[in-house]
Amino acid sequence: MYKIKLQNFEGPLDLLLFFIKRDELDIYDIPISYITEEFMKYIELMEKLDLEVAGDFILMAATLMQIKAKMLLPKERDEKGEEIDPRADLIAALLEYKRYKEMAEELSISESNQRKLSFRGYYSADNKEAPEDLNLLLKNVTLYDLMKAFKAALAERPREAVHQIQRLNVTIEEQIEFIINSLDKSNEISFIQLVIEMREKIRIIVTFVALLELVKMGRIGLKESGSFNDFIIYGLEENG
Amino acid sequence: MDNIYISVIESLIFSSDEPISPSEVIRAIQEIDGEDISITKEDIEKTVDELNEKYTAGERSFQILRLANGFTHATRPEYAKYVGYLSSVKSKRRLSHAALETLAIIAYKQPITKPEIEQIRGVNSDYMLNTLLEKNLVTIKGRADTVGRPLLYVTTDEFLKYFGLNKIEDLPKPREIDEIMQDEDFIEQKRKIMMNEIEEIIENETGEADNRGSENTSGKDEA
Amino acid sequence: MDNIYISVIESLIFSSDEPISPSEVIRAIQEIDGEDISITKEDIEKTVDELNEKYTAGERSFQILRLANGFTHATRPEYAKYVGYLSSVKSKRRLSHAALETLAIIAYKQPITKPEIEQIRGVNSDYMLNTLLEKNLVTIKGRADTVGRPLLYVTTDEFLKYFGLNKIEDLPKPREIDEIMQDEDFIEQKRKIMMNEIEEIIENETGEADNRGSENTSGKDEA
Repeated sequence: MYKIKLQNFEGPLDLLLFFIKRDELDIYDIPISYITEEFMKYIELMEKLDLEVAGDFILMAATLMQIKAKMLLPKERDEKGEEIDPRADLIAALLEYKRYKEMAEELSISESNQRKLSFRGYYSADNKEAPEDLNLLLKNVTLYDLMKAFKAALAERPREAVHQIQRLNVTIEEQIEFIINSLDKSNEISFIQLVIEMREKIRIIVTFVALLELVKMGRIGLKESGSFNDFIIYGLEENG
Repeated sequence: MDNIYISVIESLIFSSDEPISPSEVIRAIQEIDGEDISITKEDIEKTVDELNEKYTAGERSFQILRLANGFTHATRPEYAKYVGYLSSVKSKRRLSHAALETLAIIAYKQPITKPEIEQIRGVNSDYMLNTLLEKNLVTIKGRADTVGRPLLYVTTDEFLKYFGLNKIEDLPKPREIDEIMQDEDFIEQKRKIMMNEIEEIIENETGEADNRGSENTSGKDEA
Repeated sequence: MDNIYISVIESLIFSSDEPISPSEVIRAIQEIDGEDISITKEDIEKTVDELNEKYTAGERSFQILRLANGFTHATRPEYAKYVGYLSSVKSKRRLSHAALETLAIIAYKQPITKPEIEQIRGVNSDYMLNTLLEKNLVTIKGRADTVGRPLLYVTTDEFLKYFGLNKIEDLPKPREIDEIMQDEDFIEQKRKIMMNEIEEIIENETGEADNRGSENTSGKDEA
């Protein structure tokens, strides 16, 4: 048996390209019997060694033998009446594959070049002025302010007699969503504005609790408004 | 010391993962250019001063700081608000792992309630849900018919857009993920071992005792 | 734009741990100094050029690169061996040939499905896709409208950064089939591979712990 040095071929196309290059074959006029023979030797070797031959290789072996058989028959002709080379598809596949194999080399060169560069390694010493954070905001507005505003809101809401006791389907979660949606339209809203339309006390209370929840989560900030009895809620999203 | 090393020292400080000590700088230089390169800690100190002077003269926005454990570049304090803004934007933008996990659960299980999400994740998920709501990646769509009628969460159109999907059915199927994610490492390993064995056998058969012997075939050549 | 922003722009690029886009730079400035600050992408581009000129004049060991649709500071290649020594311990493996090949196909044909990749490579590519997904060099983006609606793969910003590209259009064009045809002996190809290997050998000798092992391109040539 003549010596072939086995490589880690990426697949059957890679193996075929290897034969073509090694034996200086014309890729456009592949001697199909010869290359099939080489290919089969490789596969037989693997089988002889009780090694599992990958399906991709078996498929290629079948394809090669099919082409080889077709080469012996009268050539088929296309619509224009021109002979169809049974190897055409294989050649096209080899060229296409080769094209990307070359690009892989280009990429490999870029990879080498890029590995010569280093990016900045240590960023922790950079001075960062924290953008207004929660603690900072709460300096301006105390819980007392919050309570005061809340009380005022209750006092100012349109008074309507509620005769019936009814169960209200209002949850903190819903009110969180309501607040967030209100903030979506305008990044700032005053508390009075937020609750002005609410008729039921319980809804305002739940909204208030939802506000506290959002403050706790750091999703909104509160700040003073012009009025003593109101305050401004604003979103802490990245661009408001 | 010749100041041919000024740029080398700068590049070492610039690219070091952590503040770099004078002795590490010296070691790197001597390792590359030879032990006989004479360079002292004082040389490094002086070079750093020189670099900082150049930075000041050239109005660079950064300088080299001396921290307890070495030298490092840092932007000057006067740019702190810009730097701070940038870092806060970035930290907010990155979908944290927890948020992503929550999002994945919602995407694949929608419509889903918070208790169900929390059962899967094993942790309270209020914050994550709110983050996702805020980013408009999920939204609330009605309520479940179960006790307490919890809210149902679904993904949004924004979610689809973000992930380049036309519709929610386009999400990669768990089966497809398995297919890609299967551990084929061992197959690859096996293939390499196999190739080596084949080669050995051939080489023995052809009776050629070349100097490669039992070494393997694969590009160790360059070592 | 007054060039009072030159230092601010420099500090933003310097402090960003990933390439920062011109629009991010503008937003940071406007967020801090007011929406009415008039500053365009062209201004940023010009400022970066100006900074790089200053770096060259001042013999800085680093420069600003245009990478992955943004700007980032990086050391000049001439300091590779020194900074390489520093990072040799954690030096990452190079990509295998199979990975590069798969990446090349995805990069040029994106968005592309797995069956299409496999058709070109002629082999099952699950493992490679998994590797590339894990390394964040490619990602999934939606599905093709073809039968079976297979997932579509695209390259990431990390891909651009890894290969030193600013945008995907910066990739060298693949040769036309005709050209490959005329180039029967693939001389050019061989030369490139060789150059690359020589560089690597040099790289290795200069102390980079390159444990790339079996996956390189060499060795395929010798029979």
